[in-house]
Amino acid sequence: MIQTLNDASLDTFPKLMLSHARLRPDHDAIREKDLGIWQSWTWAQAAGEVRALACGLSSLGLKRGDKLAIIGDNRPRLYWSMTAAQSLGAIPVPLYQDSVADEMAYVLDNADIKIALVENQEQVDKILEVRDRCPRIEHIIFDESRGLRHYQQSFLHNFEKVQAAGRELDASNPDFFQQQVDLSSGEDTAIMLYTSGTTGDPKGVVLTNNNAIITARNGVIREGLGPDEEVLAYLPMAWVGDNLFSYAQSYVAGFCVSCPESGETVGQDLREIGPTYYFAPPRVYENMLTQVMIRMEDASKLKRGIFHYFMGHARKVGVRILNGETVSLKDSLLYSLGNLLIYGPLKDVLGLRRTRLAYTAGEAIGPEIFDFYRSLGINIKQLYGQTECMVFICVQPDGEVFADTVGTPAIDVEIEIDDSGEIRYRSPGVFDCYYKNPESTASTKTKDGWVHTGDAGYFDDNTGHLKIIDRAKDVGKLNDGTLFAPKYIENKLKFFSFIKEAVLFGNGRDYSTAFINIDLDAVGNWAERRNLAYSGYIDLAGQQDVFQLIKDCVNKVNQDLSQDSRLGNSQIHRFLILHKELDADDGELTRTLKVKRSFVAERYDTLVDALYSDKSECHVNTEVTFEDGRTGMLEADLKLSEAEIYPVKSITREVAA
Amino acid sequence: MTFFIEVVLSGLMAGVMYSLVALGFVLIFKASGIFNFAQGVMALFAALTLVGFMEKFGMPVWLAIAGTIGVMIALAWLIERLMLRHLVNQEPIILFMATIGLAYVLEGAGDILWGSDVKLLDIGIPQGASDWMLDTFDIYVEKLEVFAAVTAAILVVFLAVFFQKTRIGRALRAVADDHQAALSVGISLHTIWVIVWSVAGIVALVAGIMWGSKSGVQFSLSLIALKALPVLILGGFTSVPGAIIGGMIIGVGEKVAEVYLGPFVGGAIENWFAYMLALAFLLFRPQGLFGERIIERV
Amino acid sequence: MIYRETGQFKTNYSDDQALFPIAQDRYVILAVLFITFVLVPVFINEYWLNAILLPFLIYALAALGLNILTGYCGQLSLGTGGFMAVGAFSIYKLMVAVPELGFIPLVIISGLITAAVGTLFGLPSLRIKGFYLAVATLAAQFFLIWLFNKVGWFFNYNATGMITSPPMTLFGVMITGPEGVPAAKYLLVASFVAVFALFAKNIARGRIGRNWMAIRDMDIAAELIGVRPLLAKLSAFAVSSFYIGMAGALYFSVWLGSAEPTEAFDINQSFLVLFMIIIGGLGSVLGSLLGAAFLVMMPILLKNILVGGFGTNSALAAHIEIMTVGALIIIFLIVEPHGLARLWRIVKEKLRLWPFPY
Amino acid sequence: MNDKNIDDVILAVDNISLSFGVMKVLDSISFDIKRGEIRSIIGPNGAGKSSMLNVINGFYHPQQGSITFKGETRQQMAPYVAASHGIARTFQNIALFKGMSTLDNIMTGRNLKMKTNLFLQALHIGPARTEELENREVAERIIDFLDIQAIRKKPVGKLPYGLQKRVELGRALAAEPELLLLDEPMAGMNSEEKEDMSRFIIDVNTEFGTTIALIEHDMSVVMDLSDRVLVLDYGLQLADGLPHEVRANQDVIDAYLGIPHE
Repeated sequence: MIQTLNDASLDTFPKLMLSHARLRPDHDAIREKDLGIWQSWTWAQAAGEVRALACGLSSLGLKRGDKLAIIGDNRPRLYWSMTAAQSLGAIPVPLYQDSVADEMAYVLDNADIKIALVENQEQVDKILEVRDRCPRIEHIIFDESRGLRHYQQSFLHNFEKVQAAGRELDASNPDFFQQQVDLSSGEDTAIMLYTSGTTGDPKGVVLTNNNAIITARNGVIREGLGPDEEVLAYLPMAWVGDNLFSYAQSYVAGFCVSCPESGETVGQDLREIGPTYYFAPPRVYENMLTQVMIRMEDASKLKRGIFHYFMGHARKVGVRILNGETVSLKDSLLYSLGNLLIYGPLKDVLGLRRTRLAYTAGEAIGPEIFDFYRSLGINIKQLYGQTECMVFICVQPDGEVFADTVGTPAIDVEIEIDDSGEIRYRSPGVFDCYYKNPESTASTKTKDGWVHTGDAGYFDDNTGHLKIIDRAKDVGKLNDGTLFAPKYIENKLKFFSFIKEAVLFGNGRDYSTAFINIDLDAVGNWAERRNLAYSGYIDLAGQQDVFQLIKDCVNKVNQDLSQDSRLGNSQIHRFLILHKELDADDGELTRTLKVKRSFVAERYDTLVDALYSDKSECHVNTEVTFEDGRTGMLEADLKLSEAEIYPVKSITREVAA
Repeated sequence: MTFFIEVVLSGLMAGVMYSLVALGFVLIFKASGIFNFAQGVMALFAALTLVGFMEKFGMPVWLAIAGTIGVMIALAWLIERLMLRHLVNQEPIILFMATIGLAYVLEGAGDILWGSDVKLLDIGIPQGASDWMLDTFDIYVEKLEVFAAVTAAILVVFLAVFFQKTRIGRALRAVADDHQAALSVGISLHTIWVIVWSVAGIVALVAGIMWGSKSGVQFSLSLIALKALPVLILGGFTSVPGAIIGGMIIGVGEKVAEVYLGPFVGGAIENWFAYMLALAFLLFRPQGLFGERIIERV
Repeated sequence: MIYRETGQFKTNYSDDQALFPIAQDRYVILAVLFITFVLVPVFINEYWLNAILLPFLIYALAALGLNILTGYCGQLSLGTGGFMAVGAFSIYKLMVAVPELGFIPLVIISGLITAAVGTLFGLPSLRIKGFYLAVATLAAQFFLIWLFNKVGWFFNYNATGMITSPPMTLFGVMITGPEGVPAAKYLLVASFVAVFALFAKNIARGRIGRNWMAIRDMDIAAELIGVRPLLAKLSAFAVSSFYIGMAGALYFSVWLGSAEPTEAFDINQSFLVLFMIIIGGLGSVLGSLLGAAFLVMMPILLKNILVGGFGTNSALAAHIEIMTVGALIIIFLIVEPHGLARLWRIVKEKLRLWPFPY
Repeated sequence: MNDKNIDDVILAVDNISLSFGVMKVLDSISFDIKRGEIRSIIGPNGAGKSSMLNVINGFYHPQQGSITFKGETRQQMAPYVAASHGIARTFQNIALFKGMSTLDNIMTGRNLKMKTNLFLQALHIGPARTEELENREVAERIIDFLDIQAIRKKPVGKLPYGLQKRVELGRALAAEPELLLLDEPMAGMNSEEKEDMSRFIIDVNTEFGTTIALIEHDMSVVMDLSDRVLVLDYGLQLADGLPHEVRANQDVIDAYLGIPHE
């Protein structure tokens, strides 16, 4: 039992740290792979480091309410600096270490940073570069002195020196630290996290100790986490997720966090640590899976055979076994054999053998990716969260895990969906405000503490789980009033490896239609295996078999949609395969490769109109930009086609019947 | 005095015998960088085959010899096929080990084919003392040894010509330096190896005949290989003249030591004296008699 | 596949540099030790002892020695037989002269004497390399054997020129000669091998071992970073001969009981041991053991198949045997020139990465 | 580099001549290297650059002239003596210990800093053990410095060229040399790898204050890194001075344009 859990008096991170230092002084608090081994610090040691650093910072003039910028890879010293700042009632502001000087300049200035504590020369140089734009910065503290030997500036300080100064101050005034810690309470600001705003400048989300600690605690209680979890801290410290999983929850539950040696060794380090509690965004899981498949391709025929046989069996029963359902004796025996031969070793090599709980969030995850891990017996679950409430809004309960939902409300979280379909929530985690930005605060957070997520969604009838369908602003309506969530359907399409991009139309129309970009590699591969000759994208896209292949995908999506009473009517009636790949150079995609729907809509208005007519052919003539910057015209005759429409399974009707 | 000359002479003669075997080593080492430990056994095998042909099949000498040469060439071809081409680019020590394995195989094969009993080999090489020498200089010399010396001389001349003049010979020398060069001469490595091993086989046959006629064909014959090794370090692994001169030096040194030193240490020192001699020599000239000095670069 | 390494992380260097950093390996080793020192002694009998176990263990010890010189330090030696003889004759003289010292110390002293002799014959290695050196070591082989043959003092002037080990006991148990107790003999030799295998491993992974390998891999570079060729090579010769000397001592006193130099220690011994390390794997302690096991068992197997199986007459069988051994060696060198140890390493890697190929 | 204080002479080469048989490789060369500087030796192939380094660390023994290192003057010394006096080097063609891992290669570089004897090592106890662990940490600092953690336990034989060069530098650094001889550390590297290597060389020079003698073909690199440049051409001393002086020197230009020698 974790005493720290139900002790309300521990309402700040420094207090939590000190209590661990008392309760489990010799239990590892944090680790870092450095100089070839996992250098470890117990809670007692960590507390000592933090104490020295805090005193040192205050000797540099860091006071209550001041802001401390923290820039660098995940490292114990940087995590300590958060607690050190919090001990003084100052506010840590972690920044993305890979952002360029200009991006940093804005945050450093907007957050009124007084002291910046950074990892190495690289970061120091960035700050020096933009220092004139953030006049409030008084000191820069660096962890690694390498390359900084010849920097003469008096406001540059070596981490050890600061700690040394701190130890002196501490010696001369032993009560200072404790006094400072006692001054803060749950209502005080714990941390400021900047959301990388897709539109406009980033906003500083101000979170109080209560926000962070209560949310973290609820998470710990809900998943039954304990002080002996192993966690690998490898995601940016500036991201709220890392702050929750590698910091807040560690301080609440008292488990140890491990920092990898370097970017290129994360894989190896993951295997060595073998986290029991793991978070990764979908793309990480996706890459891992791709790696697995690629490596297996080079395996001997026999081995590959065994692998695919047992993976097949896992797909059949693995998920059910994980969900605790009963399967036939034969199946469960076969599964345990597979576990011996394939699943076990595979999980071990991936470093996930000990993983009791794995989260993913951020964007939709492909069902087959999701099921791959679950069928191996890794309990990976989706959650829905935001910086504005220290992550947790919804989490999938054990045994009720679906690829296309984000689960049920987390502890103490209230959720409602307004008539526009936007999700709103209220929870102890709800942020205090956006720093120095009252109007955004007001527009996001109501007086009585409800927060607009800006996401559209609804509770699924079958599962009772929340389903996120799209950004609220993108959700429209068909003429018959059904919700039209383009992104949601586009994602469903894109989960097919053959489909690279899809653009849905339908807002204010009678039915929805789709442009589709095939994935040249995947389809090309498929074509070669059928030895279909093709000369390039256009040719391939035009092939009858390919068209049929895509049509099947569309039909599957429709079938899937038909299961859904709300979105059932937005099944894709007509679609076409575009004659060119959507391209950022042509302005069809953003530089981050997101489709610019409106632009595409008007650029190809003839095609759109065609989709809403009964034409089965349409001539198109497009200007394109080639790699070398030249432009040229591209002509093609595109085939348009109806897709299967399935009867919508409607709850209401069933009730009526 | 005459006694001393006798000793020296017989030393020279014995030395020639060593040279004959050493020659085989050098040929192969030159052309393929292989330290062919089986050279001695090849001599035994050749002798056994020869005797076998003559006794079991009652062939005339010349035919038996021709036949044996044929066998040795076939053997060379087999060795290249089954062994060498699979060991290209291996560490020298691996190749060396392989030839020891080869030695075992040949030894076993020889015994199985021709039986392991001691056989007499007489192909009509004159035996006994050379009366002429005895009369004119009052020096005792074995006819056989003279014959051997002459044969060796002829063989060396033949080889020298072969190496200097013929295209293949030049190719072989090229291989010694590096394999690419050999290929540029336009002869495949495999062919070259077959040739070299055949030649080495024939040399082995000659050595076999000499030793066989001298002291019968038996397993111990294969041990003369060990006698030839000091000659090698003395003369250098890659030098034909080195092998000859080295052989002479070893032969003489050994006999002299045997006669004048032996009695004091209990005799039978020829087993190791040659080695000690070569070793002592080596300490002063690490690259051997005819090897040229190596400048190491980094 | 059997390996489960997730979560096996090291928080200090001594764990990270442990002999067997992976838990599963430690279990295997423990099992092996249990079998070696508990099970085998229970079921041991004369035939197994003299035909298989003793030769295997004793040659393993010799192979360890040669591997230190040739495998780790890269100095090819054909003098093993001679050095074993030194060990054998040393212990013979010692057992006669000072039996009261006790058997184990005597074995060690014999090793030390051999080490001295080995170092002496190692001197040429400072001037000459490769096969020149190999041939030079033959000098040791032939000279030493000749010495023990000719100089009566070594075999105490007995007529036959044979040496016969006087009865000796360890903790009151007879361990030499025919009336030696099998289990005792076995345990004694097994312990020697186990202990000195460990020592070899320790040296190999330490500074001296690294210097040896440096000399082997790139002697010039080694010298330029401060490795003294003299010390490195001579130390290799010394340690190597020490092992071989002890092997020789046990070979004569525990296994054979009596020996005649030209028979027991001839050049074929040198080759046999050399084969063991080549087939076992150069520069590998494990390889030395595997190689010894392989070359001790294979001929026995062959003989049993030929004589036992096909009833071939033993003379012919002997010929076929030597032929097959030769052939097998060649085949082996072609198939896996890096030896059994390398094979094992590959298998292990595969198991660690299973189901992935790399 | 101007802010670092280059003071006393650490190595003085006085009138060195070296020849193999008739071939004269170095002809009465004299120059000095000051403590803390980066000293480049340039010149066309066969100019005798590598031979010069080989003389400095005692691998070649010159027929004439003397070398003064840290005040001690001698005509020749055994390589391991040079090493023990604090001269380390890397090689033009990588000379790593192929059979060993990156870590072991670097640990071998620690050889001179390790003392314990055979017996303790065999037992792997006490001093031998602690010595091993302490030096492991030093080696790890170098691995960290050169950013080669990912290949720590890989056998060097299989590593890509650029990394091997890095490991070799690491092995040299492990000896904590006072004078570091680098023989074409960037030969055959792409511009990115050259960039890194230059970075490391500068860091070694500034962080550890190691004096560096550098042979390099890439002029831009030489000009950026060097404090002073010595130019050799067919064993003769063509020029010696600051980078810009050397660049301006007519003989040098001729030599590089391949004007025939009389």
